[in-house]
Amino acid sequence: GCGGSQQGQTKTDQKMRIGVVVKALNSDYWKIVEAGAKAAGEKYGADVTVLGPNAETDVTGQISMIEDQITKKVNALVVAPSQPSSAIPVFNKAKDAKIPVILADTDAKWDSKVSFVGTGNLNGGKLGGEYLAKILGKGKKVVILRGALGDPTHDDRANGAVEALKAAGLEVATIQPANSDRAMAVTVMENIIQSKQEFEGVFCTNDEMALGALKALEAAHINVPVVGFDGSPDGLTSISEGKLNASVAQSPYNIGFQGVEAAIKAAKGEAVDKRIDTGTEIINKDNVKQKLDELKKILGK
Amino acid sequence: MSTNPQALPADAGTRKFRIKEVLQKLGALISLVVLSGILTYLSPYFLTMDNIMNIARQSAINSLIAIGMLLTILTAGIDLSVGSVVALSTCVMGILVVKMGMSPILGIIACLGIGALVGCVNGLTLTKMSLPHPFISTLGTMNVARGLALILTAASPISNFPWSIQYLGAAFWGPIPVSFVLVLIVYGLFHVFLNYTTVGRYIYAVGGNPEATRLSGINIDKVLIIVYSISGFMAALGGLVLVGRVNAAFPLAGLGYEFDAIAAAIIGGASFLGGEGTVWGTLIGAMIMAVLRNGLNLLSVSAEMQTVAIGIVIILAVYIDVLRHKAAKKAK
Amino acid sequence: MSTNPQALPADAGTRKFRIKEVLQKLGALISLVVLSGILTYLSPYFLTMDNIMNIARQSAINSLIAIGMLLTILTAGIDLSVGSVVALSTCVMGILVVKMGMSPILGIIACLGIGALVGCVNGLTLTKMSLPHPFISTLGTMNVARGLALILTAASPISNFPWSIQYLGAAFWGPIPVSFVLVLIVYGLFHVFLNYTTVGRYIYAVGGNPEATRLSGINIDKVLIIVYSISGFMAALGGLVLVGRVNAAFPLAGLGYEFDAIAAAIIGGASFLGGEGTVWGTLIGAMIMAVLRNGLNLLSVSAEMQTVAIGIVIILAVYIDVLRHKAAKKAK
Amino acid sequence: MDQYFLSLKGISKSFPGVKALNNVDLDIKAGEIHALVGENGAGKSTLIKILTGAYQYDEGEMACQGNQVRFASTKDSHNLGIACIYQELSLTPNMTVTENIFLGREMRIPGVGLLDYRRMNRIAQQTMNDLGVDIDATKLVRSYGMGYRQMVEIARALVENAKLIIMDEPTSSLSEKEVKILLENIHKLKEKGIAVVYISHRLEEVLDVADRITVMRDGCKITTMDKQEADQEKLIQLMVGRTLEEKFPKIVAKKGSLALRAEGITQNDLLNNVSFDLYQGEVLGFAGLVGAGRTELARAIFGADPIDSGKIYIDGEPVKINSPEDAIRHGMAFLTEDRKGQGLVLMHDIRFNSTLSGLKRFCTFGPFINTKALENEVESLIKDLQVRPANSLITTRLLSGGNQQKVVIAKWLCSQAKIFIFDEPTRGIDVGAKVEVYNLINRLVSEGAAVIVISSELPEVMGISDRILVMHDGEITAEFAQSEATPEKIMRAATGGISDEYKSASAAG
Ligand SMILES: Nc1ncnc2c1ncn2[C@@H]1O[C@H](COP(=O)(O)OP(=O)(O)OP(=O)(O)O)[C@@H](O)[C@H]1O
Ligand SMILES: Nc1ncnc2c1ncn2[C@@H]1O[C@H](COP(=O)(O)OP(=O)(O)OP(=O)(O)O)[C@@H](O)[C@H]1O
Ligand SMILES: [Mg+2]
Ligand SMILES: [Mg+2]
Repeated sequence: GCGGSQQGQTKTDQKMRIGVVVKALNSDYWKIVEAGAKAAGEKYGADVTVLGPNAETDVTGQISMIEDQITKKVNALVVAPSQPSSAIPVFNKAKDAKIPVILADTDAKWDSKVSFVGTGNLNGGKLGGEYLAKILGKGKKVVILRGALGDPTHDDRANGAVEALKAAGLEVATIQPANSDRAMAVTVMENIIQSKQEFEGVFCTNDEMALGALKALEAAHINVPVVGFDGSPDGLTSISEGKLNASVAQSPYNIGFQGVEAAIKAAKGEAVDKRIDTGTEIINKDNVKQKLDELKKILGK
Repeated sequence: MSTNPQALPADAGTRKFRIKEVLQKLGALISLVVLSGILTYLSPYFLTMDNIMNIARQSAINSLIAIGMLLTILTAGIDLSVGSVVALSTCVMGILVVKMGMSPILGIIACLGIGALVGCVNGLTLTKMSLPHPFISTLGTMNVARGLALILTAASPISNFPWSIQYLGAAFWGPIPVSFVLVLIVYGLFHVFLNYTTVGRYIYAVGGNPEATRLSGINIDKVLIIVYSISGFMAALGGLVLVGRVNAAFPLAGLGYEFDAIAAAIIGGASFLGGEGTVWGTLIGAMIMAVLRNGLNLLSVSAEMQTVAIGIVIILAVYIDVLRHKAAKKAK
Repeated sequence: MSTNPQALPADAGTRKFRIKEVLQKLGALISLVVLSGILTYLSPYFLTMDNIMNIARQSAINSLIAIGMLLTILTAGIDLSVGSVVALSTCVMGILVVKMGMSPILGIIACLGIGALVGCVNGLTLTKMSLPHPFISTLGTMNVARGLALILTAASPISNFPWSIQYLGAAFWGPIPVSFVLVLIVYGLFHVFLNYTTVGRYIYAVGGNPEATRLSGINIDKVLIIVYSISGFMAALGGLVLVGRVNAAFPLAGLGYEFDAIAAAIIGGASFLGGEGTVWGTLIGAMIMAVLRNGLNLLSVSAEMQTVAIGIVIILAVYIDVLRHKAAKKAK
Repeated sequence: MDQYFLSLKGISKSFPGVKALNNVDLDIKAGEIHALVGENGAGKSTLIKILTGAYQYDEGEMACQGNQVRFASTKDSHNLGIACIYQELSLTPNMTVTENIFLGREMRIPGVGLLDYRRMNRIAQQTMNDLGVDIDATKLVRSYGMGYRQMVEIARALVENAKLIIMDEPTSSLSEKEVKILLENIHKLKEKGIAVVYISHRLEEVLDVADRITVMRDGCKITTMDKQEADQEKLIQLMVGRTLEEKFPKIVAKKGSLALRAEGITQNDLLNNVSFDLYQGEVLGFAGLVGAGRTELARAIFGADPIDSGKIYIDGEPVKINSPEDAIRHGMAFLTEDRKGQGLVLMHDIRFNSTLSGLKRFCTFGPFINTKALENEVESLIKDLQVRPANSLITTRLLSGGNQQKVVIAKWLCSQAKIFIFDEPTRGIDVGAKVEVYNLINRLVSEGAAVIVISSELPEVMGISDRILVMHDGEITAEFAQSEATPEKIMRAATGGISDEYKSASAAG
């Protein structure tokens, strides 16, 4: 708090610059992360730039963005690496340039990171699996729709869910990719229904796919719980209408906000916790109202 | 008259020739039949009424976009922007109708209008700026339209469209999806357009020999602008069906649709060198793509293997057509 | 002999004409200079040694892939599989070297070999199966190679490559990235290959008029197989640099690289109709793409606006070339 | 004033580096047949492209029936009743004959607005029948050879209700019979009061058909004269600025050993059991009507198309020729009749094209091309063949038709073959250059090469061949030594008249 503002005053004309590089800026989730990051920048009087490539799968594009931030000699970096192991060389470059790096949303096995802010997708997937297990019970079968194969975010979410479901004695009927796309999820779900596979629940690694799957299930008059991921505005609305059963929500706003907060601290040379847990929770009909209100406040609309 | 000018038999009219003609027109049909046969054998669920309607519905969006793509391919061009047009046109419609409460009819008009407009821009940049190839102009608008869709929606989807907008993509007449009826009507219209109107024939002429076409006093630029406008329009129509299907417009809609549309046209016998390709071939091409995806899902093929299988089937589908052509030539 | 046969002035030889010739060859150079000028004005970080080396490094992978793509475009073809080849070849190398402990040299050979092999398969399916257009064969292998990469790696990345493998992509000679030196050497070799060897000239001939080329006694199939093998090889080389850059091989590597490579070649003056395009133009095309992305990042342009800007600049870059051509024609 | 349908005054047109037209005046009376002659590159095609609005002139003025006009596109000229057959065939091969004939002026069903294929097909077929060619109007243009395509172009111009029809070398790939029909048709047009501008390098035709003749040279109009004032010598003198000593400078070379033997070449319906021998130092002429299968035979021998049966011997040895590559390896060269579609890579320069087939010869160091040697060779070829402009770095697309033909010839000279097959080698070449080509053929045979010449111009086949084979309907129907050949005999064989005689004779021999 105090020390920070003092240092800020010593270089009044030289505002602190924080570079935030996320996986992409093409979804609600990252937009909320951006909102959080910007809010933190405003609060602490730092200049926060949020960048992200076109798609979460554009690994090299993201690395170039980080490099370009290093070129700009930002005071600290907050990065949500889309392919953690691939980003390590560029992290080392940042370290050489004496730029502290905070990892947000997705962790990487890199010893020199200042901190990891978030909960991790694996844990989120586990939470979703456990929730389904709880409402379905032992021996039931679950269909999983996931994002593009090889996309680490969705690998983690799917793996976490599978782990939890198996641990609770449930079965995974099939895992099919629907590339995080609502329309493709409809098609894939239609075909799964058509193949007369038995299942009592559906887990999707993001809300878009969950809403698509829901659409196909509704059309076939199949009423099974569908659990999504991300707690997106559309997902929450659907939950409040009693359609989507639940969504696993990390706190994107907090990830952005606390990520930048940690970055500012690190840039000032203050100590930062190695691990900042932003919390993950299940949103269902019980708490959806409150979450929707929070979300509206965050998005300020 | 025949859709595929190449397939015109020397003495049409006799019964036997008609069948041959149809076979020649619809070369890809054999691939489709073979593929369906295999899938029927492998999965008991494939050849059910339910599933056929499934496929009809699933192929509708690509079919609509592919017919526009066919026109561009006939002129030896390409339209990479179709996927982005799907996103932009539907997102604008979403904003107008859902967020601003405009009437659904006006929303639909806006959606289709934006599609045609982006297409028109493609045509104009191609012709008036003398860009060397539509790859450039449409790659440009592909990026611009996607960016605009993201900006306008602030990257979040728009749901809860009125039923009148969802109708095309969601409604059924009995067991038959309206979207499939739409596809058949559209394809019928395009058949007439391409074969029985001057502009339709000029499209083939431009692809066959642009210089000769120009010297025949035909305004090539006008033809191209019409072609790209239609392609944009059809992409928006595909978008409209998509909105009905998922009851949402979202800025990432249509990612990669250009590949599916191009593949449909080419599998259906269109040539990148221009001037060759048929309406019905394209429909079959779109069907092959849909049947393939559907079948692999039904068989619960693992996702990785699906990717591999799609690659192999695309090649084989076209190869069967090549073999058929060769056999037909020998038989003569 | 000239790289771009069309651009030759009526009386080459005098000093003045040489400069003109160079300008004509490297039409895209003007776009690059204009773009760099604007960025220098807008961002103090742009024209720094550090950043120039940044751009050199960031453009390296696309440059390597684009030169292979250029060859396919010169033959009026296309290679959609390059992105998947990047993934497959590097993943196999990862498995061999990191997981199975094979020597790095053998790993590199395997990587490049697999690239050439997939390319060769592209060429063979195209020619021996008489597929109508490489769009089909390479769309097929694009899917197959991606699927195989996913299967082989069980969809997870492979890290911790030995330094010898990382060298090309990660090492520096002084301030200069080795990858950029590699690009310059490769481009020099390709310049010689395309202009001073028979096969190189045949590549231009095949694209310009395949029938005339065949009747001139040239084995078109052989030329095409060589072209696609080289394209695959270059994609694998690009992959090798990528592995050095990120110290990892991953099955989703190279997604969408085909668009960037094609755009580089086309911005650099290559024509989809075949027979036209230059080595150095392609390098400049790749530079334009890299400078654009870099500049927009430096200016902290938002992602959506970047998408829009890239779309517009792609069109403008080519348009400037068109205008220059027109002006050159008038001036004569 | 009104006596001129079209009049041009002081027309100039420049292309980068060339002044194609320089202050040209031209008047065309209504209903006259006006011939345009001149060397290759004289500017004839450019002039008529200005007439149709395909090009725009830089200076000058143009009037149609007394009204000042300026054509922005071919549409404008078409609206005034000007139709044109361009020198380089301009058909769309992926469409039917009917569609090509009506391209840009389709007929529609009244009231409905859709295309009226019935009516168009009927008219097209009728026109083709009137022209006496066996063409199915509903077939694709792609399935017909050059001669037929030329007839389709002619039909295209006839179908229109034009007031002026321009024909740029309409007969360059036609044989005697078709030419005759065409000339008859032109006379009919004249009777209907339609003016015709006629461009040809075949001066006999010009003198036969024209009312007035305009001679051009180097982009300038030299003179316009009435037919009565003109004769061949005078025209040649005006065109090339000198007289030609001999139109067919024939030398008889020493006949060597058997160079090529074709035995029973059969291909679908196109070729039926064709056999012949070709000796070193011999020029073997092939005569026949359009569609006789001469081109098919050449392509089959050269490996360009697969054959069903038959054997080929070179220097007495049986050889397998499955591709042009094989043929070239065995020392063959094949100059195709379609220079644009099968001869040239139009976007590339003269140097590129003329060395394409012989490129390996210049590799002195591994696979690398010795550029210096290549340049020298190209320069000397350009000089030998009088290619104009004599700049090896000019894109071949920009050359005049005749000069393009010379580049294709250069390509095969450069390949240093032993057996040459020339399909219509002088197509579109001016009289002066023709003599050069004949001299060249003489040089080849005197150096021991064997040459096949396929030509639709009877005087040419008779003038330069040692032996003449006549084809009809995919078969060889007669063989003549140069001394015994007469136009009548050849025509009779070409229409299938004496095939039986030949068959029994060759069976006996
Ligand atoms: N588009 C063009 N660009 C540049 N030069 C051209 C172009 N068209 C023609 N030329 C040049 O103009 C001159 C006249 O050509 P044109 O085709 O009119 O000759 P021509 O009299 O028809 O010859 P030919 O008898 O060989 O057909 C030639 O030198 C030719 O190279
Ligand atoms: N690509 C083709 N496919 C089918 N038939 C063809 C093809 N090309 C030519 N023909 C037919 O082959 C026969 C021989 O034609 P071709 O043009 O070779 O004769 P030609 O004696 O060389 O006459 P021309 O003077 O027209 O060249 C004709 O009946 C023609 O219609
Ligand atoms: Mg001419
Ligand atoms: Mg012929």
